[in-house]
Order: sequence, then structure tokens, then C-alpha cells
Amino acid sequence: MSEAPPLTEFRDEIRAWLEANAPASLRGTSPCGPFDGYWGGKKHPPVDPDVLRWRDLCLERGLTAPTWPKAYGGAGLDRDHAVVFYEELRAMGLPRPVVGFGFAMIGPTLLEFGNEAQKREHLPRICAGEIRWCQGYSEPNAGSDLANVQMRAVRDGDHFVVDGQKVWTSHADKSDWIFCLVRTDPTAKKQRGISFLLVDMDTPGVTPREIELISGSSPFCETFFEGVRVPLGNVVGEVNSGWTVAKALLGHERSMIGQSIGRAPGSGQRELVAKARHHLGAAEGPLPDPLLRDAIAHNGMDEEAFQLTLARLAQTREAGASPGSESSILKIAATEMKQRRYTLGMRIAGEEGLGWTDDGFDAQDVDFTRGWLRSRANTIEGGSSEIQLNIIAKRVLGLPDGK
Amino acid sequence: MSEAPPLTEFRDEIRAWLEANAPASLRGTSPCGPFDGYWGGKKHPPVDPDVLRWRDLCLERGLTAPTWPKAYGGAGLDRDHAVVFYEELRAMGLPRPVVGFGFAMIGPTLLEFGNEAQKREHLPRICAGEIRWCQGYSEPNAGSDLANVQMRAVRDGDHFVVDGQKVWTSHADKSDWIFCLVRTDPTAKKQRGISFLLVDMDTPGVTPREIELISGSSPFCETFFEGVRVPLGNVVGEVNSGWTVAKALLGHERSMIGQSIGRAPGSGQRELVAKARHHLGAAEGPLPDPLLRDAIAHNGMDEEAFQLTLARLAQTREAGASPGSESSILKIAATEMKQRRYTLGMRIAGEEGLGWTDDGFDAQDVDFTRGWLRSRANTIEGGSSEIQLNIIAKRVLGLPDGK
Amino acid sequence: MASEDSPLWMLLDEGQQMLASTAAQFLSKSAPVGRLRELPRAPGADGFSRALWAEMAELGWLGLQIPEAHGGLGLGFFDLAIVLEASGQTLMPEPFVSTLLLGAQALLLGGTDAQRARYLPGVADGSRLLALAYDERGMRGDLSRLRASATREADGFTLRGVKPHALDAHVADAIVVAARVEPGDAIGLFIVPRDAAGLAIEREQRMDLLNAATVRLDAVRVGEDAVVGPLETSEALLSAVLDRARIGLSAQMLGAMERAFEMTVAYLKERVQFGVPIGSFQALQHRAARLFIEIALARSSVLAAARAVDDRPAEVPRLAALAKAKCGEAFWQVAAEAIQMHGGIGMTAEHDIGFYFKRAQAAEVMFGDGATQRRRWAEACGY
Amino acid sequence: MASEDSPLWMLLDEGQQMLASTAAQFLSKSAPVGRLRELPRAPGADGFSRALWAEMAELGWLGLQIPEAHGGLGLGFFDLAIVLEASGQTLMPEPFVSTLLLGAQALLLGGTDAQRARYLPGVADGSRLLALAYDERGMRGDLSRLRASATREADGFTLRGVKPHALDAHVADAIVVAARVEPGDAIGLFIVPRDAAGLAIEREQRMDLLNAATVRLDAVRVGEDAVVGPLETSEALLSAVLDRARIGLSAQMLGAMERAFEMTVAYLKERVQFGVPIGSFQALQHRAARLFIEIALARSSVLAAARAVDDRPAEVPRLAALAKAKCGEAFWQVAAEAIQMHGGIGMTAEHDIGFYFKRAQAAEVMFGDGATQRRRWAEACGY
Repeated sequence: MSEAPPLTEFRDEIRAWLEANAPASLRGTSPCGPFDGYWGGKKHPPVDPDVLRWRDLCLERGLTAPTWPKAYGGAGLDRDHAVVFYEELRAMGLPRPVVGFGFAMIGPTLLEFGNEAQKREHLPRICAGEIRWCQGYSEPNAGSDLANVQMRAVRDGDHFVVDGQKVWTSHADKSDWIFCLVRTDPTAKKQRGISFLLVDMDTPGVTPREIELISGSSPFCETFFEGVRVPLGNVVGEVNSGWTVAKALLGHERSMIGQSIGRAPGSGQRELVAKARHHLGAAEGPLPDPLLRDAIAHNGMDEEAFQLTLARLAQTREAGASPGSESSILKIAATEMKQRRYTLGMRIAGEEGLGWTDDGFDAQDVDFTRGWLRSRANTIEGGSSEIQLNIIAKRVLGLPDGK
Repeated sequence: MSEAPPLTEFRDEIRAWLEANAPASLRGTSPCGPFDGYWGGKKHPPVDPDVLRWRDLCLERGLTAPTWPKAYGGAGLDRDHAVVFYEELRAMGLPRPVVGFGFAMIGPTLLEFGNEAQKREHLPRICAGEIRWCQGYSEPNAGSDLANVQMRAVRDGDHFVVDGQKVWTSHADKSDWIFCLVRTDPTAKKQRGISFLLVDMDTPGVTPREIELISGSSPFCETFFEGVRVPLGNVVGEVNSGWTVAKALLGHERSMIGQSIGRAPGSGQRELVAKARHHLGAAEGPLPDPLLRDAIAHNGMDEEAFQLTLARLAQTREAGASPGSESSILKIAATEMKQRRYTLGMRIAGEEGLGWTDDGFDAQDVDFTRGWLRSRANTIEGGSSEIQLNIIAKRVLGLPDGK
Repeated sequence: MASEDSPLWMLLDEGQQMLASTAAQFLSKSAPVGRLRELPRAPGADGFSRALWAEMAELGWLGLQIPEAHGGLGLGFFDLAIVLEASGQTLMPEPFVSTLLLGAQALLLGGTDAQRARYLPGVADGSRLLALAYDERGMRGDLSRLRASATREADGFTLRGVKPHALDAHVADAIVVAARVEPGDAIGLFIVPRDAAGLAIEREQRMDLLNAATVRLDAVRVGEDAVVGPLETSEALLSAVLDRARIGLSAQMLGAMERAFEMTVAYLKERVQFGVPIGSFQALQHRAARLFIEIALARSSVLAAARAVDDRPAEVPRLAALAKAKCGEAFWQVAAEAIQMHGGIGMTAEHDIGFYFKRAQAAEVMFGDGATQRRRWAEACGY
Repeated sequence: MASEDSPLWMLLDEGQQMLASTAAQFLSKSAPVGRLRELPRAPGADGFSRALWAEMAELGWLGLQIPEAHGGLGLGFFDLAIVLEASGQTLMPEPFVSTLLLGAQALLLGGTDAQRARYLPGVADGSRLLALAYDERGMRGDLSRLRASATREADGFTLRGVKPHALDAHVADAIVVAARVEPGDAIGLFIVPRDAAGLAIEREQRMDLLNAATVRLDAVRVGEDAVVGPLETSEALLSAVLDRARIGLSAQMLGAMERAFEMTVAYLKERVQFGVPIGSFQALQHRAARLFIEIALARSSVLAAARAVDDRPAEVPRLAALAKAKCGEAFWQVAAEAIQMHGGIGMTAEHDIGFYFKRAQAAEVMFGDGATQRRRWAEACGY
């Protein structure tokens, strides 16, 4: 695969290889979304050996991170070839071999901003799913104002000493490393004086604590840093210029969220229709409640329009054009659509949707209710809808700043 | 009626008097809204003699402007008694004897800010419906920023010479006098340097011109002023302090608009139901289209909730409490409800609502369509919804100004 | 003096104003919303405070609307609505809806003298709790789909059926049960004491922290004296009871949305981002102002509906639908915006605002959701 | 290479991009929206420019999708949609929908060779205009309520009925008429020349300045050769034609909403109030940003639906419903916000933005409103 073959040939080749090698137990199990698969890391709970075999098979060919350079464990493919690879995975219902913030966020960022030593240290381990990463951006008093970084990193010899707190660090308790923003110059203006730092979660003084959400337990943590010593070499980019790195990473995050929520085409509608059939007791044919039917169709149309838009923007990128600030559009559209879908599902469930446990309620309804509660965070996390609207208004539409 | 009797007695008295005197031809003809009746003025087209007889009957008892002092042609009643009078008119479907901007806007403003000479000159003629007034606030480049007054009034001896242009002067072509804001000090900051001026429309140099709206012809005019000489005595309040007067008048305007749109209880829903029955061909019983039925009910509920709120705030006033910034709430709720009602009516009419003339369409549908188009202005005129929302946010909720 | 056409009087008189402010003060101190976190949820726990219920009985609030002959104060439903609004502000899980609305209203409207004498004094003094079990799985509030049966016997009836989600049935001393009388087709209401043989009650865990239970009737025998309201009119009685529950629940929703809004406006003023309070952002200002309008409209609907119970019974079905639909929509909007405007902190279990969002959804679907209310409204309006 | 499961290709190739930009440039110069004010509305006037129609024929646009054998370019429906989008930008009242969609698609999908040979070359060269008369008063698009009749005679059919609101029927050289065949129950399509005896056409005046007429059929005789599509499949043919009209109209709506939005954003930047451009107010910024998102979603729907006509006929009914519903909603929102954001000036007849608002409403109700499309979508999705 040193010089990638033409796309058609490549597709045939991949297909044949998958037919021959992909573990049978994994076929048809996954929508192949960017977050559906093996998250890896040292703290990962025991996993089906086929998952690891699948990871190894792909790793050998660089296909856990197909667009990354071979030197760092990737396959050195261009975007078009990578898309073909994922299309074939999807066609067979296979999960991506390795997923997570390492692959989706810090990896691309290191490729752009990391130095050679950092790339060599981290990228191969991400490709192999050895190390799981989490993100340390938000702080308790920052909210949408991400540049309001208070966590201090003070230089002490060849180390920084880090003190402070991060919140909304997803899966921090299951991660091995965290990339975070720290304030290295408290006298500089907001966006300046921030550095982008990689921290080993095993360093003494790092303590993650789970945050309970209104939906119950959650993947989010608060992570406390007390006198954590981090080598100077772990700064990505220049000291005090971390904001540039941070912003580039945010773009990756938004588009991941948008895409991950998209799900399999039509699956949201199918779920709602099934729910309505169950709760209305209508096994087939037109749903007997015309108002619910209309609302489900409305939602189904929104879902299809969103998925078509996702596809259109992907095609635009494939065609080599820059799709601009698309990630803000997708983030808002995806998260609000998801919230509307859950809201409608709750309307369908009616009183059956009020359970917190399955005492007196169906477990399936209870899960849905918790998903509904969780969905309210989607328009807040990863840059709130308000922030995205600001971005569209200013960067895309060119509307002027307030006085 | 020099000392008003207790309310119950007063109601009996009014009822008896109406039974005995109100022209039979006018009974049951009017919702008695603040703009349903005789607008008066020298340019009024010929009118049913009973309308004038009704005006004269009321005028004699001061009841064309019941709360105004007797000295100026009113009846000197308090608010409670006036409400009883209007309730009795409404119960009999009688129009108010005289309506218009004179009665609703400039009259109350003169009572508060006018000097004795101005009151004596204008108020009796408003009571009698002799003079019709219009409002000259907006200017071509001002929009919602009413204080951005460009029309100049330059002193010349005992006159001001006025040059400039007003827009949205409703019925200027049918009015005898106009009250307007003029800039008397161009060097002062925006709200300062404005004066509140009364201008006889017959003065040479005043030219109204009708504005055509998207709904067709309209009551609105542009009014041009070229070297118009106005006596100094026509300034209301102090020269350069007209903004205070202007703001007080705006409160009257908003609450008039809110109330006038309210209409008779349930009438909006009745109209929609009739429209649906006509277009769906369903003479009685539940409407056969459950989606339209739901939408009509939604609208009907909004209408009832609005009318109850109108009544509740009126009761609060009657009880002597100050209802605060209610006028902004009512203005938004009323105008947006009206727009939603028209939008729904257009959905009900479907393609039958696309006519501009009755060639191929029903005249009733055409009227509705024009009303629908006209309704889009309701959230713009009289202080746009955006301005009202600002008022609520800042004055009622106490949210802080932007930086 | 006011004609039937004049608007319902929506203001509180002086005594009612005092009642409102006393109740609001007392309850925000004695029943802060945060206690929802601590009220034990384990099976066997009541999920509310019996001590607080007794205190409110002392204050006369539980018997406000119960006739003096039965130990109450003999005031109107409007007065009760005032206390309900206050109880809604802190989302109290005490058995207001079950006991004071569903149970007591059934007896007030359709109970025999003996039934009223037996139960109402205990309601007023806080010693007795009531519940209503009418809805069933898949029924979605449509009475024509009710399947529980009341088989006529020589000396009474045998009740069979399963009624999930009956509010506070886990603590009720007696449960009013709706069942279809056999032979025949009418729906009857029967008051069943807690200790009746064949009655099983299983506590449920609700996400909004109201308390409910599944009621199983396995051949429960009741006498003729258990029938509430003549059988011929029981279905109408049930509808009237549910209308009152809708209005009472709407009053609670009103209180809740007002408090959630208050918390949100306070947060908008205090939370600083990008160097300014977030309440200075115009987009948030306009959204907050719109919520304020919706609350004002909901408030009028609730007050008019509550007054109609006392003054204009004929208008109750229409106004109950109005109040419930308006409050459902407004409360949900307020609560969803409250979460969004609070940002991440509002999503955490340690912040109170999430309780309002959960309750908003629960209240919206209880006793018929918005679409159901609009259908009832359209029926009442003849289309 | 792409499997049936892979997304429809929504991008324009190089030639199509050139077509799009040429069309947009040409039409915004030759057909500015302001001419809607001047195109005479008096009875007898056409209400569009025949000269411009001829020019577009010269450019090949009218025959884009017509087979080369009939004088066209033989390209796809997707190409036609590109020109339609451009025509929508300035709300052109020229007979695109009637001639290129309703009329020509009926012949392309169901016409006999003779019919195609007779009419299509004239469509392509601009010399012939077509129309479709199918809807009736009170029918609301529901074909089961169609009442016009086609009585079978020895040598053909006699048509009777009244068809209001038929687009461009006042200038059509031939009109395709839908009528119920008697005896029997099937709906048939018949192409009727303008000069047929018994055919009366009365011009209507529409608020959105599209042109339409009432078509009266007073015992119009047509031969067997007037039947379009075998009678057994005419109803399916009519549905297929209407789906293409929905998609084509959606393309016009897309162009229109994009232009209206562009005008509004420009106005937000240029209009100064309170000393700043009104586009600096965050509340307006957020509303504008939301419109931008809606337009992006509508755009994808239109492109996919147009591509499906060429590539995936089975998906056309579902995607036609999607495109029409999404565009209806988005165009209406954009146009209503455009008026509100323009303020008073936008309400005046002398400003162009009002035309967009009127067209938004008209387009929303043509060929079935949003609720109708959602019903069709649900049917296509099996619920």
C-alpha cells in the first residue's frame, strides 16, 4: 500500500481483505460511528478477544488511523481512501478498530502542532489503543468562556507545577493521559498566557471524581490538580501560545459531536415509530394518532435533512473544497434534533416515561428517560448552541460585533 | 352627575339612559373597542346621521371622554365609572361615541403636559369629534430609534419653521392636526433638543402622501413639511424637552394597540372554525382534520389566555394597584397572537388564500389574505417586538445593559 | 353585579394575599426544593414529610376547602389553589394532588354523607391520606379503554384489575378505584380501604420524585356503601374530579415555573462570562422576556380556572383544559431554558434546577398532555 | 461505485456549476424581482415576459432535460433543478412550473410518441406552453375527491368540470386535464388543445404574482389520442408528475429563500439604529444564524431529491415530500424574519422583500402544504 491504488481498486482490495479477515462476531454489530468501538487504554475493562484481534489486524496495516503517516503507526492514506475504508466497514457493520479522543482530537492536533518527540511518543500508542486520552478544557467558573483559564502552571526547573481544577473531563477516571489548558502567564491578557499541556494521569496529585448528572451517573468528572509536576517537554506548541492549539482542537471536537449524533440513517425515526406502536398498541399500518404521526414525520424529516447535509458536506470535502464553518451548523442541528427526538419520545411514552427505576415501569422506557435527560447537555457541552450561533453570525454571516 | 353615584347605581342609571336614548340602528353593531366608532374631523366622509346623533347625546353628558374634566368637555368620572360606562356600551353592542388618536393619545397627553390655553383650544374639539389627529413620530431613517429625530424646527420670531419628513403617519390625509416630534436643538444629544409640536395640517407646506403596503392601499402616509410656520404656542411642555412628553404618549399607544387587537372574546377562534368548516366542507361536529383542529384549539387557547390577562390587568388597575410594564407584554402577546391566527387561517384556506382580487377567488378569502399581510406590520409598528422585549428584559426583569 | 359575560375575577382579596405570602414564606423555609435529594427513595420510605403534612394541617391548609361540618374552613377552591401554587414553588412531593384533589374532590362532589363524615375530617386534620386509581397501562387517559372490572355481587362488588402510577397510593388510607361495572358498561368509582383483602400496592420510583404506586386488585370485595356517586353518573363525576386535579396541578405548575424563572433570572444577573454578566447578552434577554410573557398568560389561565370551580361550574371543563395546556407548555419552556441558561452546572444532580425540568415533563403528561387538553377544549367549544 | 445505501451525490459538477452561475447572473440582470411590480396585471396581459422566455430557450435552458430527439439537450432533472433554483432567486413568474414541470414531465413520463413529438420540441424552443389542470375547489389535493368527469364516447371522451388555480392556463397552448373516467372510477389525464370547443379560461389574479386561471370544461370533446399514459396508470402518472413539480418548486423556493436571506443579512449590516448597525444586536444575530442553518438543511434536501429523480426513482416520493416540507418551512421562516428585520420599509409595496413573503406562503400551500407532505412521508416510511 505504499502508493495507494485508485479508489475502485482500493475498495475491492479492502472488501476482499475484510471478507477474509474481519472477525465474524463483530460483523453487523456497529454503525461505525467515530465513537462506536474500542476506546482502549490501560484502565479498560476486559474485552471480547475478537475486539483486540480486530484492532491488531488493522494496526498491522496502519488502519486504526488510516490518514496518519506510516511513521507514527498510520497507513498514510489520503482522505478519499480513508472514506472508502470506513464506507466498507459500515457496509459490513464493523466497528472502527480504535476510537476515542486520542484518535479524534489530540492525535490530529499533535500532527499539526506537536514536535517530533511528542509525535513519536504518543501517536503510535494512540494507534494501538494503548493509551486513552481525555480533555481538560472547562473550569468551574469558565463555562462557555473557555479562554478564562485559571488552572496555574508555574515553572520549576525543567517542570511545570500544576494546580487547579478542570470540570467536564469526560471519562477522566478511565483515561491515562489528559490534554489541558493551563495558565502559564497570569499577567497576560486572557487568550495569551495559556499553554497546551499533556499530563500523565498517573502523576501524583491528579484526582478525577465522577459528576452525577440529572440523568444519573455520568462519564463526566471533575479533575483536581494539586502540585502536579509535568515535564516542560509536554507543552504542545509554544509556551503561552496554547490558545491557537486549543482552537484548532475545538473544530475537531464540534465536528465529532455533530457526526456522532447523526447515527445510522433513519434510526431515530425507526425508534420513535416503534415506541409509538408499542405505547399506542398499534402493530402496523398508519399510526392511529395523527398528531403523533405528524410529529414523528417532522422529526424523521429533520433527521434525514441533517444526514443529507452531513453527507453533502463530506462530499464537498472529498471534492477538495473547504466547507468553511460547517462544524457549528452540524453541532447545533445535530444536538437540537436529538433533543427534539427525545422530547417527542417522552410525549409518546406519556406517564410510562416517568420512571426512574423499573419498579412499575419498563426498563426500556427508563433508559429512554435517562437518555432524554442526558440529551439536555448536548446543547451546552462542546461549545453551547449560543456560542455556535455567535460563530455563525460573526464568522459566516459577517455580522458586526456589538458596540 | 356632579358627584358620581356608587357604581351599582351608576350602572343602573347608565343602562336606563342607554335603553331610552341610544339609537336603535347602532345597537349590536360594535365590539366597542377603542378604535371602533366615529373618528370625526373635518375631512370625514358623510356618515349615518344616527352616528352624529349618538355623538351629540353623549357629548351633552360629557360621555365622549368620560374621564376628562368637565371644563374641557368630559364627564369628570373616575376610572371605575368609565369602565362601567364602557361595559354597558359593550353589553348593548354600541360603539364608543368618538374614537381616534385625539381621544386615545394626544388628549391624555395634553391633560398631563399641556398648558391651559392648549387644553381649552383642543380638548373640547376632540370631545366633539370636530378635529381628527394623527401622529408624527417616525422618520425615514429612524425606525425603532424614535429619538433619532431629524425634522428641524427653526425659530423665526414668534413661529417655528418646520422642514423635514415623517413616515407612518396613519390617516394623515384624513386628519386635521398632527402632533409631532421636531428637533429644535441640533447640537444637543439625541433625546435632548427635541420638542413636541402641534401642527395644523392646513398650514401651507404640509403634504401627506399615501404609502402602499404589501397588503395594498393603507392608512399610512408619508408627510412632508416644507417651510411650515407653526406658532411658538403650539409647543407642548418646554422647548427641547419634548422627549418626556413623547415617552408618556408611547405608553398610551402600546396599550391601545394591545387592547384593540384583543377583540371580542373568542371571536378569533370562531372565525377560524367557520373558515375551517367552509374550506373542509364540514358543517358540524368535530373538524375532520385533527391537525387543523389541534392548531385552532392552540390558537383559541392563546386567545383566551390573552383576554384573561387583559382582564386580569384591568382588574389590577381597578383595584388601584399599578400594573407596571404591562403594556409591553400585551403588545407582544396581542400582535404575535394575531399573526399566528392569520397564519393558521392561511393554512386553512390553502390555495384559496392566494387571491389578490376576487377573480377566481372568494372575496372573503381575499380580504383575509390582505388582513394577513397587513398583520405582519403589527409586530413592527408602535414599538417593534424587539423594542418591547428590551423593555421587559431591562425594566421588568432588571437584566443588565450590554457592555 | 358582574354579568355572566364579564370576565372572571382573578385577583386575590386581602386575606388570600396574606395566605399566599404566608404559605410561600413558610414553605420555602420548611420545604426547600433541595430536600428532594434527601427524602429517602428506598422502598418502604414515604418519600415526603409526614411532620410537614401535620404542620400544614395545623395551619388549616389541608381543610381550606372542606366544609366546616367536616372539620374544614369551608372556603373555596380558589383559596386551595393559592396554597397549591405555593407548594409548587418548591416542588413539594407531599400528597396534595392525591389527597386534596383526587380523593377529597371525589368525596366532596359525589361522596355519600357517611363517606364524607368518615374521611374528610381526617383529610382536614392531616391524619388520613387518599388516592385515586383510574388510569391503566395503554389507556392514555381514554376512559373508553378502561378494563378494570367491578363484578356485581349480591352484597356489593368484586374489583379486579391493575392500576399503575397511582399517586401516593403507597401511603393512602383509602383508594378511590375506577372500574367498569359488570354486567353493564358504566364506569363506577369505589372507595377501598387500604387493608382490604386482595389489595396489593407496589411502590414505584419516579424521576420527578413525586410518589406513586401500582395498585393491584385481586378480587377485592367491597359493599354497596363503597360506591362513590350514583353509578349512573360516576363517569361524569370522575371527569369533574380530574378537571379539578388538572386545575390544582396547574396551580402547582404555576408556582414551579415562577420559581424556576426567578432562579434563572437571578443566575443571569450573577453569572459572569467574557467579563460581563450573561444576562447582558441580548439573545438571552429576549428569550427571558418571552418566558416572562408566557408565565403571565399561564397565570391568568390558572386563576380564572380556579375561580370558575367556585363561581362558574359550566366553564370548568374548558378552563381546566386551558390552564393545564398553557401551564404545560410554559413550565416546560421555562424549565428547558432554565437548564440551558444555567449551562453545565444546571445539568448536575447537585444543582436544584434539574428537579424543575423533571417535574415539568411529569406534570405535562399527567391527566392528559397538551394535545389531549386541546382536544378536550375543541370538544367543549363545539368543533 | 457507490452502493444504493451510500448517500445521493449532491454536488454540482463543473458544467453544472457553470450553468448555475451563468443562470444566476443572467437572471438577476434580466429578471430582477422588481419587475413583478411592472409586469402588467390587467386581464389580457400575460404576467410574464415572452421575450425573456424566448431568450432562455435560446440558451438551451427550456430543453435541458428534453431528449435530443425532441430538440432538447437530453440532460438530467438535476440540471433542470439548477436553472429552477436560479429562477427562484428573483421569483420569476415565467411558466417554469406549468410548462417544464407539470406539462412536460407528464409527456416525458407518460406521453405517447406522437404527443411527445407534437409538444416537446415546442417546449424546448420556447414556442409552446403547457399547463396541468387537476385540483378543484375543496379537493385540497386529495385525488379521491376529484369530480371532473370524462365520459367515454364511441370515439373518445367528453370532459366536464371546473378547475380553478391552474398555473399559466391563460397562456398554455395545451392543457393536461385530470378527470374521472365514466363509467369506471379511474382518474385519466387528457391533453386538450387551447382552442378546443367548450374550453373556457378565466385569468386569475394571485397575490404572489404567479399566473393562474380557472379552466372550465363544458362538454369538451377529445379523441382517444388525447389520453396521456394508459388510463390504468394515469393516477400513478399524475402522482409522479406532481412529485417532480414538488421538487422543481422546492428548487425555486431554495433560490428564493437564499436571496431573501442575502438581502436581509445585507440590510442588517447597513441599517443603523441607536448608533450601531442593527446586525450587531445579538438577538438578531442568533435569529439570522438559525435561518442560515435551516437553509443549509433545505439545500441538502432539494439537491438529494433532484438527484433521486435521475438516479433513484424509488426514493422520489419520500424525498419530494422531504424537499417540499423543508423548503416550505424554511422559506416561510426566512421570509417572515426578513420582513420583521427590515422593519417598516419591508412592509411597503415599494420594497422588494414583501414579494418573497407572499411567494413563501403561496409555495407552501402549492402541491400540498407541510402537513400533507409529512403525511405522504409517513406513508412512504410505512407508519
